[in-house]
Amino acid sequence: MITTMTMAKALNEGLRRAMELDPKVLLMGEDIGKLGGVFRITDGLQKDFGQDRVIDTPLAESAIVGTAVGLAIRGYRAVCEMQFDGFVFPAFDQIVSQVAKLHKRSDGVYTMGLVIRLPFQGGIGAIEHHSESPEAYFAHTPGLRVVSCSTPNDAYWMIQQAIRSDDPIIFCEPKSRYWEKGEVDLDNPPRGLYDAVVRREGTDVTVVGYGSSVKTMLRAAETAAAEGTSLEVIDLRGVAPIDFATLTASLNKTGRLIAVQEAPRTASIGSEIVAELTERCFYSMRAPGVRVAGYHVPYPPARIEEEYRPSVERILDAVDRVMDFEG
Amino acid sequence: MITTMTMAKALNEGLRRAMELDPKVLLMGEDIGKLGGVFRITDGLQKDFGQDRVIDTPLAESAIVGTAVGLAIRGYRAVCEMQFDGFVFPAFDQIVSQVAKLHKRSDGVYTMGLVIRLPFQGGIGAIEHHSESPEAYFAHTPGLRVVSCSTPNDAYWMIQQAIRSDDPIIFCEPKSRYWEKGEVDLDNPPRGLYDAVVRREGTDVTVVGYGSSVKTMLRAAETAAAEGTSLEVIDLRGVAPIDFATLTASLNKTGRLIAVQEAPRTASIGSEIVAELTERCFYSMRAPGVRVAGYHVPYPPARIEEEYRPSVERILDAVDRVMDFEG
Amino acid sequence: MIDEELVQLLTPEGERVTHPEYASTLNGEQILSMYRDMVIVRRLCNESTSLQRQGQLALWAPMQGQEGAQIGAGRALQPMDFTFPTYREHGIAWCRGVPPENVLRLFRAVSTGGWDPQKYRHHVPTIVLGNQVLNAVGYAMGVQRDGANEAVLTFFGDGASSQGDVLEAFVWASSFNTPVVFFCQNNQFGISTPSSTQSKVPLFRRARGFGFPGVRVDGNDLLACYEVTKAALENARAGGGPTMIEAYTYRMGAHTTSDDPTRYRVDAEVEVWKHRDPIERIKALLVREYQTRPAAFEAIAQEAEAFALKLRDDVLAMGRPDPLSMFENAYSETHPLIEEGRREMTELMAAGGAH
Amino acid sequence: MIDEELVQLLTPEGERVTHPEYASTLNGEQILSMYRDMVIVRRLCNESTSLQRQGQLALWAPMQGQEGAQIGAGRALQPMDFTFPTYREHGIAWCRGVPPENVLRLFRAVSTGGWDPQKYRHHVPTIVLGNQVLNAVGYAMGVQRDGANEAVLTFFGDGASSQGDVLEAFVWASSFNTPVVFFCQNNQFGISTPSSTQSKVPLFRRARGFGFPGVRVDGNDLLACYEVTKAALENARAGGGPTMIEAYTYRMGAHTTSDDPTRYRVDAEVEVWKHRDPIERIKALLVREYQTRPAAFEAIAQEAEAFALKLRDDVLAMGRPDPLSMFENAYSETHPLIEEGRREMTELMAAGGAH
Ligand SMILES: Cc1ncc(C[n+]2csc(CCOP(=O)(O)OP(=O)(O)O)c2C)c(N)n1
Ligand SMILES: Cc1ncc(C[n+]2csc(CCOP(=O)(O)OP(=O)(O)O)c2C)c(N)n1
Ligand SMILES: [Mg+2]
Ligand SMILES: [Mg+2]
Repeated sequence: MITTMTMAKALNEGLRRAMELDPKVLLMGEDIGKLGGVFRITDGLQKDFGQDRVIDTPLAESAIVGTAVGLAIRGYRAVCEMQFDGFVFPAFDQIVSQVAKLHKRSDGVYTMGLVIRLPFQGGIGAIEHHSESPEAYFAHTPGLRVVSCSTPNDAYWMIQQAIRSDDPIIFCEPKSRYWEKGEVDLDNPPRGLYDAVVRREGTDVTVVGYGSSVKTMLRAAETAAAEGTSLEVIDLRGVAPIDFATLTASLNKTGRLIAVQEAPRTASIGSEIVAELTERCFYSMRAPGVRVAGYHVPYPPARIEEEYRPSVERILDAVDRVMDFEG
Repeated sequence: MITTMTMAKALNEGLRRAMELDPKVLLMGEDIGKLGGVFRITDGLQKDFGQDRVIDTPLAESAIVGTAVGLAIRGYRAVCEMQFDGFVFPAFDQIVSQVAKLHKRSDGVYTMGLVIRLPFQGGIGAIEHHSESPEAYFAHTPGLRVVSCSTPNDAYWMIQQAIRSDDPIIFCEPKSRYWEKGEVDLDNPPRGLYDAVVRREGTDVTVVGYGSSVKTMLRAAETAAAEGTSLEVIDLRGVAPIDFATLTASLNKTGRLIAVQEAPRTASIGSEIVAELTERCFYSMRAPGVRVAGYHVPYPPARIEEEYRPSVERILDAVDRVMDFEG
Repeated sequence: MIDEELVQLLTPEGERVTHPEYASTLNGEQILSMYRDMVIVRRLCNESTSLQRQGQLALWAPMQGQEGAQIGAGRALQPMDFTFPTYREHGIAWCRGVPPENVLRLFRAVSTGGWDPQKYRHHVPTIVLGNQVLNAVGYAMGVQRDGANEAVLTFFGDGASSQGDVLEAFVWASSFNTPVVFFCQNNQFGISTPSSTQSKVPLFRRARGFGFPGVRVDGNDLLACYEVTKAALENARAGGGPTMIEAYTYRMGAHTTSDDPTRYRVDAEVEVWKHRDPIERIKALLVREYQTRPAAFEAIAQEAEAFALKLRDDVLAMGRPDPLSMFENAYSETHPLIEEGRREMTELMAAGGAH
Repeated sequence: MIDEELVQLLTPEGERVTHPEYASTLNGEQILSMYRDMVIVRRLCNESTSLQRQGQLALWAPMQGQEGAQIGAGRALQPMDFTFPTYREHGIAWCRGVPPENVLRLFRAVSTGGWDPQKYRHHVPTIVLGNQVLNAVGYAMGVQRDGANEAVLTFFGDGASSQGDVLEAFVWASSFNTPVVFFCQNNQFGISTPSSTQSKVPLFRRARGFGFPGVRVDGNDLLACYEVTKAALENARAGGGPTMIEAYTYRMGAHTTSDDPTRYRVDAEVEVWKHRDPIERIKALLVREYQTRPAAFEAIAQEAEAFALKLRDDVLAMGRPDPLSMFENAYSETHPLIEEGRREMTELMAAGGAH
């Protein structure tokens, strides 16, 4: 069955389905029960699955993740909601020191099949600490996996795939897209959890990003097309590991690369994409890979956040640079 | 005056000098007073400067950094010792949310002139959590700066420069080099805190790294020289920001780049160096930049750590790859 | 609300009660002036809520119901003391002299701070729950080292009381005997989370286990909040170390303008607390004991209206910041990525709409 | 050591004392068997220290002096209970049936774990102070959800008691009434940091402020440690929620083999505590009350020697791990960087010494 819904609703339905299929799946977080979460992603789930499976926790992120680890040891699959990206940092120690390492430290006896849901990126006019893009911290950490959805259909399926995975997954949800609608195919999962997907085919420049950037890249591609440049837009989906096969195929065709992200540029996903693809496609490249990223400043007040986030303008500016490149 | 001492002693002397020059400088950390720190970096300082300036703290890293922030607001300059790299993570939230942002949030009223000393990298045969390389997390975070020393002379001067800086600095000390001796010029600071330095000149390949890797790179350069390949070895010193001018000059000469680090490769300092230099030196490059890094696994048990850390062998293997590159 | 452990100097009806340890030291003039503060900060909250509804603010965190706690605590401060607020201490900001429109800069999303924290001796708002409590203890360690006769007052909520940072701050304050007062406004809720999720026993009891006193005060009783805070600050300045104050109160409004409290609490409860309104309580006292005339109240109400009008004007006058300002004060010293970003943005703005 | 708050069932001289709440339930045979455990784990510690001195271990964290606390607590467990240790709970590992040589794998730096934690129902050692305490509470939440008649026992030190994770664990255990027992061995030191830096008041008092009972027990009194732990575990299994136990003891040796305790404590103090040796105390009781013969002690001593010899052999037999093993179990599912790393290392090994 194909039906239309928002990404928020798709996540809600995906969580519901996962809970129906596996009684070991639990949800944990601040205000996720009665309130249904500040974004209502868990709306109605406590009513239907009870307080023991949809757990309104005390306000302490280290404890949310730290107890999820214990629950994983006991055979449960906890899906932890961080209320906002900026509030994952109190849990950073548990994530890096325990979540990422316990499968190894137990010689494979424990599986850390837990998911940390992270409403991330900006664009909703929020006050500070509510618009961060911390994915690079997690991608850099061996033992973790990171994914991001950009459509309701992916949201519905990827959250279920993430919950089924025996590895710990940081699940990044582009909060500015929560209320956008799209078709969801309730019967057929689209593809593997880490597979990148070409959202628009093109021949001149490979433009790759994830989460909220996907829509911005598609808009840029439209304008660029009107101006005579053909962009191939790739939605990364798997942020760690990255599906380099799909990217390589595209870059070998276009010879030009732009990596887009809201996170700051230094030591980021964009750095990784450019560095790795340059190694893989050196002789195909007609210009160096270029990154369009958040500036190297604390996330600014929301009134000027659109100047901070990669915009259509900034992507097109990068397109000009790679198209006109002379060295 | 030029004198010979270990890096540990040089740091100790640098701290002592900083405390003598500025009564607002305080040291804080676990076991740094009576014990002088587990690496004895602060040996004797509590005796000479008292318990109010060399503070033995309760065992809580978030509190060490969180109170250092308050001390900075009050006009003090706290130098916080994290006992080992793996124990900085409980403080991660305070570092990312407060240390990195308060200068901005106070519209420049506060200066966050604090230093977080981090004995980092492996190679001392320690048990787990004692050999981590977390520098990329901090380099990725706007508002922070990251440096690393590789010689006693740099240790002596850089710690003083870092303490004098009005910006917060993550000061990474390669613990495996603490006991190696070198000359320290007590009168003349060598150069700017973030300036990269060419440790060995060469013509074929630029090899860049920091901390403990510098010595490994120099060893590799010797072997390579014997085999007829000339490596230019650059000690980064400034990990964030990176001195790209020095790197660019070298790469434009050699045309080949190897970035070396113990940290895992994904979204790392090495990724940043390769991505940025490829953009800056595209047409000079005869081969894609290559990274020699820790593998994407939790730091292994120490008995096999030398297979994890970038070795002379692995650097030379990378040299072969960039020298023989055919695309 | 009969609770032996609760310090109260005034009943909800505005009648005085005695307490073995605390006596009210305020005269009628002072009480009237604090009444005025309460009315004005409530008006500030109402106006800000409308401003948000009209799209002029990105968000607002109202504090109606907590005026007794905040004006009580805020007026107990000495000028040289330093305060560390959350995002909801508008009453404290008022007492510290922060220009009220500056308080709204964060919520208008034109700033991530809002005022000069050194000038007003009032730290910028901290949103990450609990962070500021450790910062406050550190500041107090500085006060100690300076040998200054100052105290530090830091705020957090019942929800934040579960955060490791707050609890570590208790350890440190006790260990170093710092001149800090922990002021916890237990307004009964995190967002939707009731305070019973954070603790099965009254929060103030925690302090004792860390080695310093905890006091529970009726947070809707201005007089009690004032005296309890004043005593704790004096004790801190005198070298007596930390105190934790739990001000037992109620958030009459929503958590923020994004919140829908009907999802997690019943009207009847809100009604009960309306009868404990901290402002009405003081008004009753002023009428009964100091024969304050309607005209005096009327004058304050008019002042509050004028205040609100000016606030509105000031807020509407706050323009969009220059996007280039994001590069200012990211660092104290020069940084190549800041220079580069500034250059890039300037060029983009100059090229503006090339596509 | 006369302390009303301290539960003691045996004096340092091995004489029984009564306590209003706890009575010893152990018979002579059981006590002798626990004496044997204590002797063996002490021997394990001595042997491990020599192994380290001889370069066979990278590090060792000795626990001499804490045998009473650990064997007391460890023997109070039921088989299905689950334990969460730090890096120093060698006595608990012994009681859980972990093969002793496995305990040394971490310290020989051939593993970052050491044993199958599900098989022995004993978590792998946690080095990051306090992390495991939250993990234990989560496990206990799972026990609750399973409706299982099991309890969780988690360990931490006086130093770790200051970490946010431990304190958040108190909040959660109370909030969810989880079947967890917090066993804090106050051995008087972090590394060099005296426990007075972590708290000015006895640590066990913290629990009360979080809403559950705290008990201080003489950690060098095997009988008391056993009874107090047993009662707390039973209470937890019966749905009574968490208890914190502070076992007041003393680390007779160094923090680890890297440590030099002469820098921060005086010999006299160590001497005092030698007279409170938990093993001697039980020996005195056995002799006095159960007429245990020298031959029995001699047999145990010999067993411990044989044990140490075997331990040494087992440790020396532990080869260097295959470097390729670092790629195993980094992830549960396939990962391209793992495949790549394995391939690269295999090639490097094959090329071995090309330069
Ligand atoms: C570390 C962290 N986690 C989550 C949040 C999101 N959040 C903002 S306010 C709030 C509730 C706080 O409750 P309380 O401490 O009682 O203060 P109150 O809002 O009632 O004044 C939450 C969960 C946050 N700001 N910081
Ligand atoms: C988060 C963290 N910070 C610092 C350390 C370094 N460290 C290891 S053991 C120790 C002392 C711990 O003392 P305590 O908790 O009393 O346990 P004990 O060693 O006495 O058994 C320290 C500081 C660590 N392991 N983890
Ligand atoms: Mg509250
Ligand atoms: Mg201890």
